[in-house]
Amino acid sequence: MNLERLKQVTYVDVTLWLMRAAVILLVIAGTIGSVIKDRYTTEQWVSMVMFGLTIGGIYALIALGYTMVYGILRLINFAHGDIFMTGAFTAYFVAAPLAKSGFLDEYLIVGMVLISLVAMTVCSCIALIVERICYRPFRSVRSLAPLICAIGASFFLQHAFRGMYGSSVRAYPDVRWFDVVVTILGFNFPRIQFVVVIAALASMYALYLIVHKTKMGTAMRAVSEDRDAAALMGIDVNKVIIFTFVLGGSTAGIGGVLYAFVFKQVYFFMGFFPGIKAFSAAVLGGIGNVPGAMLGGFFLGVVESLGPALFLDGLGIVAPYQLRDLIAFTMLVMVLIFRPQGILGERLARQRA
Amino acid sequence: MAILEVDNINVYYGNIRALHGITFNVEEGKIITLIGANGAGKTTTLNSISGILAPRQGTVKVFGQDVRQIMPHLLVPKGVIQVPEGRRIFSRLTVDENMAMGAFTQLDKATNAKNRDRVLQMFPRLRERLNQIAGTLSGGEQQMLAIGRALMSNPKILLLDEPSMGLAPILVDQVFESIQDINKAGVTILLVEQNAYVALQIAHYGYVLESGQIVLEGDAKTLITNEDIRKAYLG
Amino acid sequence: MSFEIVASSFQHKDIEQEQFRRTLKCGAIGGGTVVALCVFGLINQFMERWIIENTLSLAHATFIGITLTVGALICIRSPKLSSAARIFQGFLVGVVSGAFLSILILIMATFDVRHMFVSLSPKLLAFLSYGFDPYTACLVTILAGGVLAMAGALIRESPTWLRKPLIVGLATAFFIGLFAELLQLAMQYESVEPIRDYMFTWEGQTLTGFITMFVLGFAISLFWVTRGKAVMMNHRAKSSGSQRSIRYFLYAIAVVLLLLFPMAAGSFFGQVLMLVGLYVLMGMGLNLEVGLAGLLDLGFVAFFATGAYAIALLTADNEHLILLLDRPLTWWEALPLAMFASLLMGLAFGIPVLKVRGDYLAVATMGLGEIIRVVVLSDMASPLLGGSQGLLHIPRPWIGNFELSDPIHLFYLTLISSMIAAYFAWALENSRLGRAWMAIREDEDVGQALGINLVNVKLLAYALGAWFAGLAGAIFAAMLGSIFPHSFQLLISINILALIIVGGIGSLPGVVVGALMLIGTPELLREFGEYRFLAYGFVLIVMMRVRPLGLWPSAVRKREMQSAEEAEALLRAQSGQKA
Amino acid sequence: MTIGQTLLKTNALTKRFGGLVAIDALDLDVKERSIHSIIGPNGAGKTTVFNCIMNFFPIEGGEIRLSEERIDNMTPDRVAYRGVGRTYQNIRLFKNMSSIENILVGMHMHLKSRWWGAVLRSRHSRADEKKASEEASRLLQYVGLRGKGDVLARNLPYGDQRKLEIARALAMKPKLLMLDEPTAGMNPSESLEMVGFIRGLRDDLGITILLIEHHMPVVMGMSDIVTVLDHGTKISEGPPDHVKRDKKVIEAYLGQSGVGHMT
Amino acid sequence: MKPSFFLKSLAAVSIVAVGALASSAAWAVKVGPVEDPIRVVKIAKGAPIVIATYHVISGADTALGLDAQRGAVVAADDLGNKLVGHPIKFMHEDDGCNAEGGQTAATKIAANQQVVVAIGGACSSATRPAAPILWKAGIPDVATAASSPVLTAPDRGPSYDGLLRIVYNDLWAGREVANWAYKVRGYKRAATIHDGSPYAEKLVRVFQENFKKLGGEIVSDEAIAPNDTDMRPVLTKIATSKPDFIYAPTFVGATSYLIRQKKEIPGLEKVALIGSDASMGAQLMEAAGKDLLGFEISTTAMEPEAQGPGYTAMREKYKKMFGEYPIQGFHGNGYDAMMLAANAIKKVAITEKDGTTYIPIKALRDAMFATKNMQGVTGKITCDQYGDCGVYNFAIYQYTNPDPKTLEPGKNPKRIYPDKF
Repeated sequence: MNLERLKQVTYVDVTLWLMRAAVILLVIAGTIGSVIKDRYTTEQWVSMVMFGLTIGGIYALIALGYTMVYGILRLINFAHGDIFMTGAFTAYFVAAPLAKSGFLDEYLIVGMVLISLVAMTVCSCIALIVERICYRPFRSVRSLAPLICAIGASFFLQHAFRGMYGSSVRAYPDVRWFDVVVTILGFNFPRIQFVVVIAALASMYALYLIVHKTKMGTAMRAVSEDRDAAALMGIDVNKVIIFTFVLGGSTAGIGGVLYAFVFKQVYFFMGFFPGIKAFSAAVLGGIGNVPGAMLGGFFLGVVESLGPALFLDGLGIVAPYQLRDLIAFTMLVMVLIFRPQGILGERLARQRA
Repeated sequence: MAILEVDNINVYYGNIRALHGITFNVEEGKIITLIGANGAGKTTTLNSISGILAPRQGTVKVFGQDVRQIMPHLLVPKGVIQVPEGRRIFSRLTVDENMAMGAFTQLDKATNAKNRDRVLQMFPRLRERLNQIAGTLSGGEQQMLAIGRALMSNPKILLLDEPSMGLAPILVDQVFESIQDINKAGVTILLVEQNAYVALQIAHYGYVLESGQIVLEGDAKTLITNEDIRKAYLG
Repeated sequence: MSFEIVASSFQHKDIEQEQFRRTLKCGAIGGGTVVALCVFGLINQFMERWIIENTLSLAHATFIGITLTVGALICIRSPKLSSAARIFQGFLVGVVSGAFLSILILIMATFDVRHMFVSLSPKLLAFLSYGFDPYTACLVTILAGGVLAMAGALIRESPTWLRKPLIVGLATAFFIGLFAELLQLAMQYESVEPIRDYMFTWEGQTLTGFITMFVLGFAISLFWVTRGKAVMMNHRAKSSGSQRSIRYFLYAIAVVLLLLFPMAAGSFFGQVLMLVGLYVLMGMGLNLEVGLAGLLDLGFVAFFATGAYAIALLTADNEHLILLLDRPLTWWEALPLAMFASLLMGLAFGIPVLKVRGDYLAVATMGLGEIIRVVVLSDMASPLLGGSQGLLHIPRPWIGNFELSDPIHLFYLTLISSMIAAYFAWALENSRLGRAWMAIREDEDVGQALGINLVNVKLLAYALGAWFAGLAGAIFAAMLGSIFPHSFQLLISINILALIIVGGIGSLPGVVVGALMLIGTPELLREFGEYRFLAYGFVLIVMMRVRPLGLWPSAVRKREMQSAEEAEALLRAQSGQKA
Repeated sequence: MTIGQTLLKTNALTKRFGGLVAIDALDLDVKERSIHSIIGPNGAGKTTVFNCIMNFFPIEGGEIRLSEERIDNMTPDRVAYRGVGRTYQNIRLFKNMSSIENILVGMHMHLKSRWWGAVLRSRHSRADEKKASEEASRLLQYVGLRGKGDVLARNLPYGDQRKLEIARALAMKPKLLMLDEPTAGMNPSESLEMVGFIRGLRDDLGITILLIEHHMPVVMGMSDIVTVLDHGTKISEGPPDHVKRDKKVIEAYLGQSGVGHMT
Repeated sequence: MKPSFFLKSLAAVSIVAVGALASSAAWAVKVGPVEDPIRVVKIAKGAPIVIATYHVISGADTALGLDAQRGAVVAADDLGNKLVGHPIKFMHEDDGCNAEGGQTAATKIAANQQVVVAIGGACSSATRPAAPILWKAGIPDVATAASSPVLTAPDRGPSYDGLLRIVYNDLWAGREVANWAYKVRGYKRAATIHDGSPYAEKLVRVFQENFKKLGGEIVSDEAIAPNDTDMRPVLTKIATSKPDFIYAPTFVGATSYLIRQKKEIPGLEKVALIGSDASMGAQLMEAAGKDLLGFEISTTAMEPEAQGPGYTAMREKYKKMFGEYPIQGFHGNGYDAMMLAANAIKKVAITEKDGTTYIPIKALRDAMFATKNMQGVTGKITCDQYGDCGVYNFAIYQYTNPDPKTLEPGKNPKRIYPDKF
């Protein structure tokens, strides 16, 4: 019986198997190599994981926007990365005076809430405009138009903001409290990293509650599953979609502020690559799946952070950090090829008639 | 009293005419059925009533008000709800959440609780499965959920689209019994069915649709004995 | 569409209130656009560009154009009013628009907002206020807005024979002024020098030139509006055979002009057309993948890069030369090898993503394309591929003793290649393979169940598409003489995909139109470089909104859509939205 | 009519979706030149059987043989090459292609022209194309769609779409034709016509027919063998008369009311 | 007509035509009173003198090119927007920082025979194909930030005869840093980081070569992606190799991330990070914040006494004109490129009584190449025979105050090497 099965194996299968084997082998060989080289101390490994979680948390927050919009419209919101930029960039003009006047150091929480609110509002508004212009007109027509339209919106946003706020890099203010190094279990971390991870987790938990425990959230899931039936139940589909975009915009806004406080600078092109990475994270976790986006974000962050040191360095590849994007994209492609439903995938395997 | 008046509606899909001047009334408290083969225009008629399709000509009035002036999702709080063809339950939501979606426009908590009890009483099977993911229900249970979900909106008129579709005959009987019960509780029902035999058995009055036109109407009792119908639809 | 009935019946409310809201909305659109242009910094640039030298800058023209448009717009939007009322309403709209700009002027005059909005410079303020103090400036702006919008309304309300020529005349003069510099570039011949000097100075169009152009546009349009009908009737009256021969004659003239144009217009136009040609070539390739086989590909640039790098490695005389060769190949010798390399790259892309569908496919191919780019740029591959320092000294192709060195020569090479690609696409579309592609585009499972070997058919699409991209890459390398990884960004893939969609997916003339629109036009407006992508994005959005099928949809798609209107109606209906 | 030996045979065919058993150890034996029907309530796994035979997804257990050859691990196109054609419950035509193009796609595997042939317009490939389109026209005529070759499939009336789908399957020259609810949505007279047509396929062309159907009169009227499925298991099998009287069938499927109007 | 005769006559005509063309090319061009072997630009009275620029002014590298372009505009403003009696008119083109962009921009400039001189190429990859096209059309080109050695290599070929540059050659910069680090500071173990840009990579390579030659060791040779924001992993890796210092000639964005994140890496607290002038300026100060303290850059000397005294004034003018302080380090180069061209034009232009000006290009080119000791805002500019006009008075600066307002080359950042010139 096995023999008969073997007869059906094609060169495609062989290639795919070889690919998979090659990636796994490289990962294993690289890991062994790194372990043998023993270049890094435990503390360094731990801090790399922590960096990964920090950036991963931000990826996750952006990824939520992609995932929710995809879930409800079955469309990739290509402009989402730039929406993320708009909030962080605009919030700079609140953060800078706040910091300068000493308000931010004095009343950190109030200040942060204020800054986040500005970012969330701006992101939500821009998200709504994008929805209105690029998605609503094409909502029920299956075509590539919204994709192109969103790409157009992405260009437009970038360069409109460049024209508006200038092409220079704006530096986010330093906040004393964030930069304090704390020691946990003998490992040292700057406080901001915890703040980001906790804030990301908290936002995501809040989002989880909204999606799963509120009526609007349930309606969101209902619309994402069957828009027509939802409309027949008296659910205002437009409102639900707007709600989704606002939610996605808000999380992107929070992500933007956190990003800005971690990396301390914003500029008009900053949204593009985090956008692509976050999208990869969303796919990784299983697009359309809220906890998946979370998981995918953290996973991507950690792998990106550890990858060059763990896999590539061990293989003796020169300048491995230049290839960080390679790891992210390889992971994306491998997931799409071998597990298109993502890490979490569809919870309910159901055949649709 | 006619609480639903459909007056000479014409519906087009692009340039293709789907309905040719359909006119009928639905009396309060009755079960009215539209029967006809696939593609005869039954679902189109139903969609025009629930407002998700707009007729090019003609009017649909619910409680005397023109449907075209009401956004479709605002029709539900007015007491008109449609159970779509093929059940269309939200299969990834739990049974309870599905029912909550039916009550989406129903803001009053007390009414909600009452409706929920009523539905669960009518379909005790659903009570056992409240927290189950709806996609894992059997076909019959799904149909019950679809009807139960619609009832959560406290409707005055229930538009049922092919409730027998895809159900084993043995389940069809059960579902139709429930429909009769709902009607007895005071809900007007407009039933669209391909399975003319079962539909006419519970209906008060029936219309026969063919290629977008009403070709025959009459008391259900008379229709069921009509020779043409017997030959055409009952085999 | 039947929904409009529904939507309009909603507006049962007080008509006056409705009218008021409409006026406000139109005014806000106009005013908002103007303010946005100021804030984005476009006006700063437009100020520098004269439409009429030292008299009317592009910035003025933009303001005037927008105000005229909103004035006309409100007339179109309020069909129920009387003509006089509409014109008055035009005035109101202009006032509202002007008010928006006034607020901006006041803000700029009162606060220093430049640390936030860098474009709101004193120069802009000076421009906006015409040397008046801010308050007077506001008044003037509002009044001017009102008058201009009223003029717009007037134009809209005037009879067709007057309106059309007026618009055409203004547009002609405007565009001649806008492209003054380019036109001068194309007029560098002694014989046309007098015309050139009459029409233009290097600052822009002369006033006399503007007026001449306006009159010319007006006259031609007037003739067309009044007599054109008769001409058309005359034409229609002819037999279909002679009509066709006239059409073919016109086509032939167009083709000949196209062939001669770059030679006549000079090397810059040659260069632009060359780039357009390259994108057409790649578009033809991608069209096989996306248009026919429905395989969305955002990593197409990788094939292009493969062709270019293969040529560079095989022909360039430097340390990166592939070791097996004892001498560098000529471009022609290397061409088949480069195309073959791209074809292999197509297969290497195709095999892993065979089972990936739809949007996911776009993302997967984008990922693969990025992987290629990262690798090419990396230190890891730099001993072979030159890393960021690129590969230099790529020879140009020779035909006998003639070196194809000028962009114009290469343009003809590109043109021929594109024509071959177009022929391929056309021939394949109506073949067994083309049908199989269309079938899997429509329904992969069913196609497979009918005996179509998905693997072979899809791989063929990738391979053939990549083949043409490789050809484009080879020409590209020859054109530049040196290649750098920065030329192979994701943006290229996006551009190609966008151009075939904007042109009309699956349509061969659409590829050309799309490339002219998205590659050619931005090149012509190169000096607005900073804002090129702003405009590009804007155009993409507008194009998709106005013509979602593209500028020149394929016959099949048009057929589809006409008959699919009902499907669309149904879908839209089912999604439960009315407005 | 002569019913021959086994053409298609499934042995303990099992298919699961997640935890759900869609088909449970099903043995099916379709004889050559027979009309074999599968009936059963919705969700009984009828269409799944078709999808398994076509190998749209891998099966979890058992085997499928066509003329003794294992086909359960072949890709659908190879199954098609072995001579299995099918139609779909919810018509799946290539809606944006014309009728004739639909049929030509059906002929795909019998055409020999290659892409370079098409590009070079070789004599061979042109001749091949010409022959194919002639044959396609003949097929259209056979199913009663004469003159509708250039109509887009989506613009055909419902009944014609069904016919076109069958024509497309016939273009594959199948040994086994699997029809999924061919009379769905038809009125009785159309159904009757379809019965005659299907019989003709078997009698004139010698094609074996495997059929899923809900219309009892159709099923009982023309089937040689009827298999009744419920929850993925076979609860009864045999000639129509036998099945009709089977208690298990009545209980699980037909119900009391059903029996009444079955005949 | 016999074909042979036809062919013969055709051949004859072609020979005559080609001969005429060839001889016309060899002969000098004479326009008005001026004669020049290449071409002469004639500017009518009141007509503008057209200066073309091409830089990257779109996409991710916008700041780099826009900065240089704005520098040139400021210079024109300083000239009163007038040159030899004619208003200056700019023709700004975008090269997208890639080869095909450079080529297209250059072709467009070349097509306009009114263009006297081109300023630009902020990216070597764009300048490389652009310069020959410009020179073929008789337009000299002054590059502003394209520092790749190949552009001014002795074997660059005649097609680059018209190319000069107001920016140092990477070869010098890399060599000087290596020398200083090894000999002055006594560093033996170096780590390098580049960002995949041609500029940074070349600098790093040259540095490595020289450092090794001197006897130093490259303990870590790393690269990052230009869009990277998270430098901690790469810094962690560098930390494991225990370098004496890190050489990172990256651009503002990446450098500020490196500066900020370096202090979080155990083992690197004390290790010096040395950048290049790609990360000079207020932009970096704003981006890096207080962590900037102690950050050193290797660059050409920037104090007023070392370079032009006009720098500070120029910077203020920049801010006034564009609403922001210089966004990159190459505005001075743009400024000086414009000034160099302007000076040469002043030298060679011949204005007739009727107000018509003639500019002979060969003479212009030679005048530009002959520039000596011109006082620019980047220093005293002297060109060599291969067009290298960049000033490179090697110096090391250290930032002493993170407030962008305190930027004052010499004080902040403070020059720490050499003590005096």
